[in-house]
Amino acid sequence: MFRRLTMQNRRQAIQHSAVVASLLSAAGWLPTAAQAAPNKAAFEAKTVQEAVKASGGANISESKDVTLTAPDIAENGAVVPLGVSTAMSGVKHLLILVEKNPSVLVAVFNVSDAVDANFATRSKMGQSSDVYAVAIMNDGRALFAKKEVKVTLGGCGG
Amino acid sequence: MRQALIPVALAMVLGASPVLAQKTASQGIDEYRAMLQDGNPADLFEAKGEDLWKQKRGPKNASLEACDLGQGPGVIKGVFVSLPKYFADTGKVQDLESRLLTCMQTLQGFDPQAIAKTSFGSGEMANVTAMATWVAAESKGMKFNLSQSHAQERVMYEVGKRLFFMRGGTHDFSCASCHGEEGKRIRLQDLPLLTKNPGDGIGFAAWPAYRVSNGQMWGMQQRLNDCYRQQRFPFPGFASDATVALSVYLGVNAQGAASIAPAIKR
Amino acid sequence: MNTKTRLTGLAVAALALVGCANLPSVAELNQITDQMVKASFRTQAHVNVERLTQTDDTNRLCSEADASGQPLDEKVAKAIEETNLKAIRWPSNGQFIGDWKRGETIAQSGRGLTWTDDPKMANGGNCYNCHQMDKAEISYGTIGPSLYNYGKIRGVSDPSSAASKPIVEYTWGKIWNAKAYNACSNMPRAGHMGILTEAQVRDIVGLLLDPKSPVNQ
Amino acid sequence: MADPMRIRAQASGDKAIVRVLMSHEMESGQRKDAAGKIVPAWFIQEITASHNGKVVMTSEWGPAVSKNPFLQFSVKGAKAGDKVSIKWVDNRGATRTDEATIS
Repeated sequence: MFRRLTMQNRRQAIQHSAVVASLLSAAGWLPTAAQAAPNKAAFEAKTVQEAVKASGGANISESKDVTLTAPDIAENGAVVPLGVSTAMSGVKHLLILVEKNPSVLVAVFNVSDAVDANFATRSKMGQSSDVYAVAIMNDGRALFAKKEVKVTLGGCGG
Repeated sequence: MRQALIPVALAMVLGASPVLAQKTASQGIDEYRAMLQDGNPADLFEAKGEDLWKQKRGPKNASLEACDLGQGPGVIKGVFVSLPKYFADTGKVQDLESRLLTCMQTLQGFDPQAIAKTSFGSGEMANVTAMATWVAAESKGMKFNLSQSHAQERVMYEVGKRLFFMRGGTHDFSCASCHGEEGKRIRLQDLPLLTKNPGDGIGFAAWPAYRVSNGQMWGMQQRLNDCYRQQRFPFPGFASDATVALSVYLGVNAQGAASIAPAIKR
Repeated sequence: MNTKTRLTGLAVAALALVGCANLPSVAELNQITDQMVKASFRTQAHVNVERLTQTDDTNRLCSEADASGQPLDEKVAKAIEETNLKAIRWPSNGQFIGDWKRGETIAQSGRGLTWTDDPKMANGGNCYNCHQMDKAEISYGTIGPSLYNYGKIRGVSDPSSAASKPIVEYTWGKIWNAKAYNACSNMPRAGHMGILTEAQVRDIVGLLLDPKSPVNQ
Repeated sequence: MADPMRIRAQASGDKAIVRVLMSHEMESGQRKDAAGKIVPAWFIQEITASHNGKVVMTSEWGPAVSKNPFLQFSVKGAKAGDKVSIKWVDNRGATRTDEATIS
C-alpha cells in the first residue's frame, strides 16, 4: 500500500540513517522496528545542515520559491505558528526547522500529488532564533527560506 | 529564566530607537495573536466537555442533561452570559463552575468538596473546566446580561466591589491596582480596566480561555485563583463565595459585552 | 435590630437572612465582606490567611475609600502618612547608595512571596512591572511613572553631597514605605512589609541615583 | 485513551482546507519535574491523512511541535460530503484515528 511505498522512498532518500537505524535495531537498541522513527537521525540533528542531509537533501541554497510563514515576534515561545509552502513542482518533502532548538527539526511533510505543498503547524521555541522552511526536491536539491523570530515572555515577570 | 529571557529577546528588537521598536514589538505581538485565532485548542476541551455532559457518570450513573444552569433543566444556550445568578434550590448565588458542582452532586452523586479540593487540570476538576468551556462556547457572541433583581445578587455585587478594591497581602495589591485604570500595562502586557465595558468585555467575557504559555484550559475560577496568587493573597477556595461575589461584580460590569469565551490567551 | 447576631455567623448565613429586604447598610456590607473573606480564603504553603484577614489600617482605610469612590479624608490621609513615615527604618550603616548593577537585577525580578514561590530564594522588587527605568529595557509597565533619568532630572551628580541629601533620603523612604508620602499609593511598601532586605533597598536606591547607573544615562 | 481530535474540513474551490487539533501533551524531553528529574519525551511522531480512504499525506514530527498540536493542509479535488480522516501515532506507540465530513 501507499504506506509501504513511502517507507521505501524514504529509505532510498535517507539510506544512511536507515542503515544506522537498522543496525541499532539489530543490536536491540531500538524498541521495535514499527515504533522507531524512520527519520530518527534527522530529528536528532543539531544543525540545519545535518537535519537536511539526514532527510535526503543536498546542496542547500536559499530560494525565493520557498515560502516561510512566521510571526516577527512571538508573545510566547510555547506556541509559535509556522507555515511552509511552495508553488514548485517536483517537491518531495517540506521541512520546518528552528535553528536554536536543542534538536533543530520540527516537522517533515511528505508531499504527494493529492495535496498542496502548503502546510502549517505550531512549534515550541526555547529562544529567539532563525526559523527555516526547506523544500527537498525529487532530485535531492534542498532549497530554503529563513526568517528570524523573536521570542518574548510577557506577564508579571514572576 | 523568565527574567533572563525578556531583556535578551527585547534588546534585540530594540535597535537604535526604543520608541519605534516598541511600536513594532506590540504590532508584531498583535499579528502573532491574530495568527493563533484560527485553531484554538479550546475546541478540544469544548468537545470533551460536551461529551462529559451527555455521558452517564458518577455513583448515580446519570448524565447532566437534566442540570439547571439557570434557564431551566437542560438549557445551555444563553446561560453563560447570565451567570453568576441566584438559585432558589441552593439558596445561593452561583457561578458556572460552582453550579456545575451542584449538578454533579445532585444528579450524579459526586462529592463537591472533594472536587473543589482537587488541583486544577486533574481528575474531576479538569472535567468541570471542560464542561464550563463547552457551556460557555454555546453562548459565544451573546451579550452579558446578569440579573440584579434578587437581593442576594445585589449584595454579592456590593461584596464583589469591596473585594475588587481590597488591598492586602505583602504587596498591598488589590484587583484595582492593575485593573482600575484604562490604558495601563504590566511589562508589555495590556491590562483591561475591569470596572466597566469594554475593558471588562476583554477581561471577564473571555474566560474560560486556552493559555498558550502553559497549554492549559482555564476557567474563570482558575483565572481568579492565579490573580490572587500573583497578588500575594492567601488561597481562595474553589467556588467559594468570595470568588462568586467577585465574578458577580465583574459580570455586571461587563453588561452588554459580547462573550468571546472560550478565548485564546497568552 | 438584630444586626449583630445576624452578622456573626458565616457570610453565607448572613446572606440568607438578607432575603428580599433592601440592600444592607455600608457597615453591614463591610462586615458581610469580612465574613466572606474569612470563609473563602485559606493558608497555602507559606502564605498565611492573616495576610488578608489582619491587614493594617492603611490598607483597610484605602480599600474602603476606593470602593466608595470617594477620596480619603485629608486628615485621615495625613495620619496614615505620618504612621508610615515613623515606621521607616533608615540604613543601619548610614549608607544609602548600593550597587546599581545588583539593583538592576532586583528591579527586573518579579518573584517572591506567592504561594508557589520558594521562600528560601531572594525576592524581587517588581520595579519593571510598573516603571520604565533603564531605557534599554523596553519591557516595562506603565502603572507607575517613568523613572528613566530619575537622579539626573533631580540634579543628583554626587549622591554623597549635602545638596543631594533630601532627595537621597526621600528615595530611600519612598522605596521602604511608599505610603509615607502618599497614603493610598499603588506602590508596595518594599522595606516595611519585608519584601526587600535593607541591602536590596540600598541597591535599588543606587540604581535610581548613582550617576553611573543606566537609569541616569 | 487519548481524547478525540477536532477536524474541520471545508471545501474551497477545487480543494478542501483541513484544520486539525490533536489532544496531546507533546512533552519535549527537555523539561524537569518538581523533583528535578527530566520528564521523558512523549510526542506524536507520525501523521497520516486520508481522503475517502486513500492516503494523501504523511508527516513526521519531533517533540518541538507545540502541546495540543495544530495542523493545516489542503486536499486537491476534495469536495463537500467527502470524508477526511487523520491518524496519529506517538513515540509510545499509542494511536488515534478520527474522521470528518467535508462541509
